[in-house]
Amino acid sequence: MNAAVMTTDTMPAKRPWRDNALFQGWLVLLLAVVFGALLAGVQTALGPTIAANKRNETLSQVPALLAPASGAAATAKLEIDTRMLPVSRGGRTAVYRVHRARRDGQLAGWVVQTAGQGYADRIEVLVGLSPEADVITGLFVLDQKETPGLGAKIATAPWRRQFVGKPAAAPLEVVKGGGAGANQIDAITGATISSRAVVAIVNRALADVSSQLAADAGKAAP
Amino acid sequence: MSTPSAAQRFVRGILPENPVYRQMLGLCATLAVTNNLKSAVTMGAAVLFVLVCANLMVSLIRHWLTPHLRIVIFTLTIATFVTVADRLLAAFLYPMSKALGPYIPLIIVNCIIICRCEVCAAKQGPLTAVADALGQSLGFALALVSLAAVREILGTGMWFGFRVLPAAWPDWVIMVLPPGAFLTFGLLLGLANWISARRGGKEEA
Amino acid sequence: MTYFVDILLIALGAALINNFVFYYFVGICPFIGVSRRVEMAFGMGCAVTFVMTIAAAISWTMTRFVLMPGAPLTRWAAGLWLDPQAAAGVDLSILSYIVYIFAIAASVQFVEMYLRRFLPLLYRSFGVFLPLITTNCAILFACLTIMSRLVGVDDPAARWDLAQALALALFGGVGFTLAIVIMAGIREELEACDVPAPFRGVPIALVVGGILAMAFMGFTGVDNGLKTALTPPAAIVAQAPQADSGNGASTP
Amino acid sequence: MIIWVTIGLSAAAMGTLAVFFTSVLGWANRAFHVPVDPRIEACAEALPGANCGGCGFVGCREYAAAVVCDAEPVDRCVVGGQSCTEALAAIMGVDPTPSLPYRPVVHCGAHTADRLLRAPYHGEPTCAAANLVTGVQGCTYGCLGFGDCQRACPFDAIHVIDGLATVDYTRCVGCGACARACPRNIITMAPFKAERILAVACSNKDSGKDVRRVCEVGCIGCKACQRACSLFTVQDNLPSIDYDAYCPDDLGDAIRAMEKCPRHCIVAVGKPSAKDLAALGDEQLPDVVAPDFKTTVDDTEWRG
Repeated sequence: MNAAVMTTDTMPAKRPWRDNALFQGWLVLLLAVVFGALLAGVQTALGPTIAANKRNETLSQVPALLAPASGAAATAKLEIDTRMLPVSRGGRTAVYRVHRARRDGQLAGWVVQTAGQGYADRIEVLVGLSPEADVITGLFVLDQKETPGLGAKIATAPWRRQFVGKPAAAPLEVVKGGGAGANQIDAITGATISSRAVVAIVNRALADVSSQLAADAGKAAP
Repeated sequence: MSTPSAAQRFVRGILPENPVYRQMLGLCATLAVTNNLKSAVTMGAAVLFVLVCANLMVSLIRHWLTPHLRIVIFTLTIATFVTVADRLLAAFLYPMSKALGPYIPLIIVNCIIICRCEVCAAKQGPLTAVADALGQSLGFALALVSLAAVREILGTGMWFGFRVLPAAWPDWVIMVLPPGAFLTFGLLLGLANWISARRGGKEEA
Repeated sequence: MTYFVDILLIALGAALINNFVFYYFVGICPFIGVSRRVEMAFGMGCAVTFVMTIAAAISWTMTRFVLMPGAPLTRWAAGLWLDPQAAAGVDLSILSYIVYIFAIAASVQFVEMYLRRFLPLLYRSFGVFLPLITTNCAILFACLTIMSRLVGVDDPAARWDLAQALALALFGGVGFTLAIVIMAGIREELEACDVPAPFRGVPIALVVGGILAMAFMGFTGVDNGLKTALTPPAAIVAQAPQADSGNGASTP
Repeated sequence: MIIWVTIGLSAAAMGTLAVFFTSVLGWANRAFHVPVDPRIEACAEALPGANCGGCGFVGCREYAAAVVCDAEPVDRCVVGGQSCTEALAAIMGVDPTPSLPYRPVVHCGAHTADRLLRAPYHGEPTCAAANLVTGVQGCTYGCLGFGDCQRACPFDAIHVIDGLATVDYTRCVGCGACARACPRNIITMAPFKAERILAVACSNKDSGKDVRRVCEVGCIGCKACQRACSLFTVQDNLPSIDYDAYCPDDLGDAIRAMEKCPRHCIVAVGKPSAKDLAALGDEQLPDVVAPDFKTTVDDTEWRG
């Protein structure tokens, strides 16, 4: 590459000493700094509302996923606190986001947020568990990109309702063509991979956390 | 070569120089978000907001643009306004922001905006630039809606979520999938060319 | 072993299964605009792949060390004024879009000047399409996917490192070049075909693109099969689908 | 407090990034500086920038580069006209003498009726495709009449009339698109020293006997024109005109050659002369009837 640096005659260099690169790019510097500051301002202004939206989206599902409370407790307000539960099993550490729901002090149940690889892309689900973390009380699909019309049916209520009441201890299996036994889930016709993916995600999450949650439940119950 | 006035720019933007059907710009967003009408309309609104702000900003600073940093400055301005739009959408219209997902940031590289900045805003005054932005984004929104209407009704038999076709309609799932987008847009483009050729318009696109 | 399988799956996913053009719809403008002749399409593909790899490298480093919430550099810088606990709370992830597009535009401008100086012939054959690469959605999409695998993931083990990011960018570019060259080949044949006048040019190209997209849909799900095939049996028992398997570029 | 730190840090981060990129680009702009002749830039500015191709170049920048680098005549730009020519001449410092206008000449005079051995051809209706098929018509040199030149002309100045490409010199700007489009290369650009010049309306190089078998009006290479006037030189049965020595005012023996030619292959081409216009004076030209609505694309484009 030729070492001689030619004067930039394409740039109308009115004042030669203003020739260095930084000066020509002054507009870019100014814009970059101004926009950086502007966006940071927007972030601090809107940040909390966006975070609230994100949290509400998951928390608004939690009541639906818990076991239906009976009697007086039904109307009491739910307090939900979320914590990250690191789990290491079989040489693999995974972090789960666990929401603990309490109704006026009494443990109402757990909701575990987990995700895994579906047919086409990630599937993010919420699994509701009973206080002793032994029975599944609900399932909600937060985010999925499965094939619309086929795999996307995992988000529909009828299919998800199959999970309610299934025992958490034994791993669930996917069965084709109805006749669902104690721990069997009927696959969606034409979308067996998606159905199997969701069941696998739920199984792994339960296998990872149910023991620890049950222990916590034992400790926490007054 | 007379530089067109604000009104001309506005009118041209919608049909004669429709950014999607005539200039073939912004195809990434056109194909991606038009599997349902709601996201198409929101994308149109987002592009309107960003295009107007970007055109305004660029036309204000057009005298200090240096040739070899021109593109960098345009993209920087557009990226800022898109981030602002994205944050506003996430704060106030969260479900829609989730539906549009990755395609909002792709407005930054939407060819329409950079092209309008280069062609119109960098050369003319703020008023013409804004008029041009309005025209172009309306044209863009029109194209999006036309495509989304066809794809959603064929794919799911619904418009904006309301069932239009009887439930017995076998959903053409392909319409909501990528191949459907290509096919529908190709056919619509052919139709547009045919109509304009029949109406004795100037040469096809 | 599973680390290389992971990289292979990312590469295969980006090139074929989740092909940027046919699955994620990015990079359509050059896909329609440039695919008139095969050599030009191939040249464009290489330029896009090159710029995409540079942009991915820059955006990964920027995201990992500055833009991520609690990124080391930001935490150190904030630590100068705030107490360490608050410093961890400083989050610059909002800057990600500007930083990426800044990196892309600058690298395209750099490549343009480099070509103009050392490869004038290639530069002239690109002509107007070189600046068009900046507005190429594929490159920004690659950066966004990398960001989503760094920021959007709460499980630290599943975060992508530089090698995985570069694998996505490089093979995403290869997938893009593949798509655009196939398209250019078909369109060269189309020139001699008897296409009705309103469909000549872009409309017929889009219809052909639709059929190509259908063909590429055949690849969906292949990476799952490959994943189970390639991961050694021992690992399967211990680890059913990972909390966040790295294969397949997911949208944030 | 944390707000100010966030804003300050983001501004600082963007600032450092901007400094890094601008300095790299600035250095690259200087290090990779390509010595571009400023005159090209100036000429490109002077040209209208419509990239219409009227000057025979792809775009205005190419024409500007040609004017500066390989001394292309400055009055080629059709759209720009006189003002453009003067501007270019001023930049280049040459006097804006109008150079000879180059116009296309079709070296074939045979209409559909004159061509013998024409086979019924239902293939691709373009000259390029028909040219690949042997036996479409007897003469393998002459005009095929499928209108590739007509489609190529951006100024609608050449039409296939009764099977033969005919140039409408009133509209033609001499951009050469038709010459490039013709697969048989029978359209050449000739310098028009006058409104109308003589040209040879044939390109068949076979012997007289073969020509008679395939064409009613083709040149049989009898060399009558060469004997009558020194302008014509006959090589393998086809006369060609030496346009440099061609002077429009003393055409005496060239006119004699034209009359002597038994096949009337030597014709005058160019803008319609006063005589022709007078002849048409009274005839009422039908105005172009635009089809109000065509069910299908016009059939030459799309067969069935």
